[in-house]
Amino acid sequence: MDFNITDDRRMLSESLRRYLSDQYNAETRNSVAYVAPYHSPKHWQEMAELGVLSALVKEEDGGFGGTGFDINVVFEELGRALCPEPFLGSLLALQLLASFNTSKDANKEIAAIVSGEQLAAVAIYEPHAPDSLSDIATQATQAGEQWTLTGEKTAVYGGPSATLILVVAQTADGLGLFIAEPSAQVAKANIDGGGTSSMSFNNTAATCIATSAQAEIEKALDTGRLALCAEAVGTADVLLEMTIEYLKQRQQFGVVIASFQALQHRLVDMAAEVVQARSITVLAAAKLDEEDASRHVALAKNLIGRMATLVAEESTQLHGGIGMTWEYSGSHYSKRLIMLDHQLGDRFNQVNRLLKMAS
Amino acid sequence: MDFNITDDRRMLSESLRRYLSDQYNAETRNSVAYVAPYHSPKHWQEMAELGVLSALVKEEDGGFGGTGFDINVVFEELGRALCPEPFLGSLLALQLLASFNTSKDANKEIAAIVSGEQLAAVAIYEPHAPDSLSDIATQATQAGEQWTLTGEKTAVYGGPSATLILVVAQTADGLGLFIAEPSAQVAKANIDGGGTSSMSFNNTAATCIATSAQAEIEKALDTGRLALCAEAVGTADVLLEMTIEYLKQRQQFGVVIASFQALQHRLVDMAAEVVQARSITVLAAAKLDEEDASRHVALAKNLIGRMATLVAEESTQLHGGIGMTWEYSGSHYSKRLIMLDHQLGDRFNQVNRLLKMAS
Amino acid sequence: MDLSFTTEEQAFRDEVRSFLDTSLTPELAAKGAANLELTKTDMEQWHALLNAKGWLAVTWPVEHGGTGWTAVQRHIFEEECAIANAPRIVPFGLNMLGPVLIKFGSEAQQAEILPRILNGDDWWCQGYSEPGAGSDLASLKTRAVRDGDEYVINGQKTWTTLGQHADKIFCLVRTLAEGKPQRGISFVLVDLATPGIEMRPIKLLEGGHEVNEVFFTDVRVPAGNLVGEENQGWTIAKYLLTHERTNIAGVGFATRDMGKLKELTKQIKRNGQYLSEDTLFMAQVVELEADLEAMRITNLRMLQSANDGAAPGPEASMLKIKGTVIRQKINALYRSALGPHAAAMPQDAIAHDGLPAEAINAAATYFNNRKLSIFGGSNEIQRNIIANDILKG
Amino acid sequence: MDLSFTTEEQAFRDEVRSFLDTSLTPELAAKGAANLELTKTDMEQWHALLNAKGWLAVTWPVEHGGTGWTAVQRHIFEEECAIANAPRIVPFGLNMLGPVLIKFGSEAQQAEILPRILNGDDWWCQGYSEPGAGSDLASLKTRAVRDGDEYVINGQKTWTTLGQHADKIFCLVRTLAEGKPQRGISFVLVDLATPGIEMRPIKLLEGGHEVNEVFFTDVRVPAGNLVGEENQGWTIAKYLLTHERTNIAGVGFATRDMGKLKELTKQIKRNGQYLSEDTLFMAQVVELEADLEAMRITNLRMLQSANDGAAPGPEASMLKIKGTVIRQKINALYRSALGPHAAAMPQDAIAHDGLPAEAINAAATYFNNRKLSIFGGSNEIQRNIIANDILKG
Repeated sequence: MDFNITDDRRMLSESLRRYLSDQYNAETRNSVAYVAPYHSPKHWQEMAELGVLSALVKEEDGGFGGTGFDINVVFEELGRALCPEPFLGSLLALQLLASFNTSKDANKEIAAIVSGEQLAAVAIYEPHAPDSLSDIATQATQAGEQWTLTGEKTAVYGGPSATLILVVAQTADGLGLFIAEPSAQVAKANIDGGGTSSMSFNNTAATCIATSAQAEIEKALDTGRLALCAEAVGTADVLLEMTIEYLKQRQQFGVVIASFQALQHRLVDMAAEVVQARSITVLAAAKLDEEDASRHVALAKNLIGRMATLVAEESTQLHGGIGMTWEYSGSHYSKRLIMLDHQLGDRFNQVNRLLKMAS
Repeated sequence: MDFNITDDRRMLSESLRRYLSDQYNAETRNSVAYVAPYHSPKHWQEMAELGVLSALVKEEDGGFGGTGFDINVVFEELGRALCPEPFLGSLLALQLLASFNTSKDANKEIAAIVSGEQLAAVAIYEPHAPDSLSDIATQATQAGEQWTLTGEKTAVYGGPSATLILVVAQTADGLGLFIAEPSAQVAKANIDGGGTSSMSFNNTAATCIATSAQAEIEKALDTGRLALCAEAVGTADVLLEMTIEYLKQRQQFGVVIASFQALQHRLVDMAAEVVQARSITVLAAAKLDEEDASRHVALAKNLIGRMATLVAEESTQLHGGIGMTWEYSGSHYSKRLIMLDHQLGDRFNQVNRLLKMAS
Repeated sequence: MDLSFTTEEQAFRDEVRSFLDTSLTPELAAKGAANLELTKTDMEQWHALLNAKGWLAVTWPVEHGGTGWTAVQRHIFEEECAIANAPRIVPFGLNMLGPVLIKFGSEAQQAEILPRILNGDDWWCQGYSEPGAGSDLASLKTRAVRDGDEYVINGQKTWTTLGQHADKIFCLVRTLAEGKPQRGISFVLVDLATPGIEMRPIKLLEGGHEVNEVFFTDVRVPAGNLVGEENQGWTIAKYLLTHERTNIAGVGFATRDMGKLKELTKQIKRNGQYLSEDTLFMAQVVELEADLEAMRITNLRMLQSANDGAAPGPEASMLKIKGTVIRQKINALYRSALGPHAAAMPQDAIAHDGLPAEAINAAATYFNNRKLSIFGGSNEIQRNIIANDILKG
Repeated sequence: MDLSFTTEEQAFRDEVRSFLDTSLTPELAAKGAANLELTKTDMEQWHALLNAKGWLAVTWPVEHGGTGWTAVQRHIFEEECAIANAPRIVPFGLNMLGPVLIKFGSEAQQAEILPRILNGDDWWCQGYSEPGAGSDLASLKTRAVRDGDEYVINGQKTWTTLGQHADKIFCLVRTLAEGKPQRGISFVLVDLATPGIEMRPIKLLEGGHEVNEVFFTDVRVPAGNLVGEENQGWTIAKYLLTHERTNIAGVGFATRDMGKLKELTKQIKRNGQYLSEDTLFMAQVVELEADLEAMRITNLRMLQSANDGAAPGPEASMLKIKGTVIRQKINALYRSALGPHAAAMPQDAIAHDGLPAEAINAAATYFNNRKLSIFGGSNEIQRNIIANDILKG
């Protein structure tokens, strides 16, 4: 049993933290996070060179990381800095490509993503299938050698800046995986910082990666959920720290408000949940390549959803008005924590998944 | 709009409160509440003479009350005194008899119950149907003029002291209502003070009141749920008061513990829920004879279940060890509040009922 | 005990409904339904419609041009307006300054200012909070120094809601530096056109501009703009806080929002079924409905006490806490229902087939309404007030 | 990062399991499974079995007859014992007095008392709390006055767990009336057979007799029974509180209870289906499972810090809070699952077909375990400790 991270990961974590704090401060963040394509190519390239993307890929697939712990280290730092760059979409794409890494193409594509040359995203969810694979309506049709796709996709994380778009669509064999350019795209920052697309496919020509990819898609989603958990832990940790600092300096009634016991006890309850969130995320990371990964990821994302809501709402309340202003960076941390629960299945979606797994 | 109770009800409420406080103090209560048959005939008779039972019956059925507000007034007082007498079972029986008050028999039986001559209970639930009518397995069989019943009943409130037992059983027409003596009975105080029975019927001869009584049973259950809500309001009100008094006199660290802000705020949250519980109980009482009674009762019993748990657990915690001792009467108040949620469908059962009503 | 309204009250409700039916423009109602930001013109238009009907000053006595309504009538009016998606009455002139002037103002002030509020000649805003004086309002530092026939004001106010539309501001200012901090506060009226005033927007986390900072540098105000006596400001502020908080529970808004939430669950699909069939989600909804129904009655019970002449006590604080928490929970569930289609800021919502128009504002409304438990005396301050009352004696 | 136990630790776990398989009697395991009250003989029997194996004093170093186990080994042992439904080790002699004597006791005290604890010759109980000194332990009033070679003790202790079985009691007593209250406290050993001691049972709300009051009237105790220096008692008490709280999170108990809860949901029927198919109920269960799994890791993380030599800090307080709350919630759900068949007191349970044996104790266990968040430093005190740590500097 060893809860220390390896030297390699510590170095990555430290260099990423230093990079983000030097090069991606709150001002830069806000200027990137809310303006399409919600992505800074310069910073992206620099982080690729730092090895951030290859840390998300296993050695056998051409990276130098790819385990749950690697994902944790990277996303916790991204969360700490509230970094809006499209790492989530890239992670999902890298996972899926690695799952089908028998072809040279996939290998080449992984290398291109890791180097920062290509930017990838995965189109999974749809207007009427916002958090489940069971109702995907986008259809893949084969005519001779040529596949075409027709359907609507939403919640494509990293879509606005992606140069390579993987698409999940129905085939005769189940859910397949394709590469295609959308016929129309709307780019937004609806998860609060970081780009999301909705996309249309209308008899769009597509390259088929696999006609039956359900298990691999589920696996990629679990990996993405773990990444969101780690991101939330980083974000909550910083927000908690900011809240503590604020309570220690803010004076009312002639004393610092940190001296009010009712606020102290609420602060402690927040802190305890952040500790718990970190623990369950570590567990989910450790289990990521095991058979019961999905269960542990669902437990983690559920607890994270509850923690994120508690920490965000309590932090806002304990700050008072200042915690609601755009100018105070803590408000963006709480906003991000709230929106994060909406991604890849919220707290209740995880419960439903767990109940399905148990039955 | 008028939230004042009528003079008649105020008189009843005051005389019942005075009677219970003079004649049914904590010591008496504990000596009755935990020893079979969990009932004091002397006190029962005196309360019948006070008009407590006839207040539960409508004028057209021979009483002088019977509205939701009458039930509220009576059961709130019973709750305040933690009175273990079998009023809940009597209320259910009176309601059911009144529903079938076309025969002279029913009229006579109501009069006998109201006068204290007979003591009635209703056997509804079963080992595998603890809070729903949909799985009642007790069977009623007709041979010639004679009905017989076979099955197991549990959670018969007031069963241990009852002289008249109404039984719900399956007939060809649905759920029917019968009068029968059980072939075997186990008497306990499992709801904490007040008797409950489990009963067996084994080809037991029975008198048929109705072969199709589902709607009337549901209505009686709603009435019983309202009574439990009112009882909980009374119990919680007193427990809150006791908790406030304790915090004001208990000293630690050289000050009364009421001066600790964290405890103050928790006390306020308890108080707010008690206010809300009273409000929703008033609403359910007002709606009891209207079409949407069931919905309002379910909303009330749900909120009451949450309130009761909160007030009981917080009160125990705020008291510390003393709140866990048999000798301190507050502990019986919190115990009763916890067990009350188990009766006639708990918080979650009410949610399920509400979802069924809505769909 | 009788929970129904009297015949007169029911007739009044009908009258309000029919007024709203005929007078509330579809454009305003549509904006309200979608929780869209109202323009200054929108609000002025609504005020004018109400004023024409004589229903604008719901907290004023008849002799000053108000409705003279009972607490119950006000409740009915506010509930019907909320359900009809009518704009809120902007409270600063009508529900805050007006009652203060009627209670503490000179006859001259009443005669000059009250009609201008009714007619919409002046838009008032509030100068109470300061960067260092939020929950602890008495520690405010903005100074007003008497200089001949004038006060000279220096300092800074913040959280001034809709100040960007305002012509005038009423302020709490410090007129005495010594003694208990509550003692040296005065209530002063200031024309925003006076030299030395600068109003700066505060952008909120959901991107909206609703509140402002106001800076005062050597702002000279006629001494006649003082309301009441010098150093009587704290009494006036307390009067406002405890006596004129109409609609503190926001039952009407909560009812409207609950209706929208339930509507939404019939429009959103998850796992191949409508959200209205999702047990876990709907369990949250029905428990919240129970809380709301209870609060409706709690509110009526307290209105009755008010009608019966009881002094408003800690009950108002309890309503503030429950009312704001229930509204915030409804907002949270509405946001949560949208899953990945919720957008933190309206401009980032992605419209698609099956999403109702107001979904665009779901998360922004949630974020904006975090203010409900912070402003008007934070819920922590309310808990202190109630605890004081419970534990006294 | 590696969450699996080392090969040695895994081998140790296997050894514990096989010991439990062979040595834990079915009678004891059955009582544990049903949460039945254990007799004194039950507990002594279990202690003797452990002592024979050399596994009784899990917190003592080897030289005193202890196991010398690491924090991780203790955790594994405790978890396996809980899951196997083994009795708890009665902590007063073994996990409380023992470590105190090893740290502060004289060689004579160690030589005399420690073997008697191991052999079961003495059953110790604890005299800390008093009616007026609960959370505020330093305010204790029981006086010990030196009189020649003896101390004369007068006063009252309370919440003395299992005192009815005990031969001896270790007490915190006041030996100095002046100065800071913490200064004048001493740690003294008392034979319960000494004249002037009366032990009275305290009946708890679920009907059980687990705790007692102890009255001291002119009780004369040899001065040699003082542990450490006079007036060093507070240091000793704090040592006990912060250094020897093994198993504070109770992960093993929680795991066992969670297993029973999930088992129960497959046995109880509601609405024609097993509770395990009830979405609302099972949602509570799985969220609690998430909390428990998280706490399991939190506990291991803190054990590792302890193994690595870090001083126990506010983490122990956090584990106390989360651990007790999670166990209480599991108890609450178990109770709640039984619907109207739950009984506040065991003797009032109504057995029927389909109810497992331990259902009889469901509500009593729930009520009894309300103590978890009260004793050993209430959760409010723990929050104060953590807040102090978080906010310092």
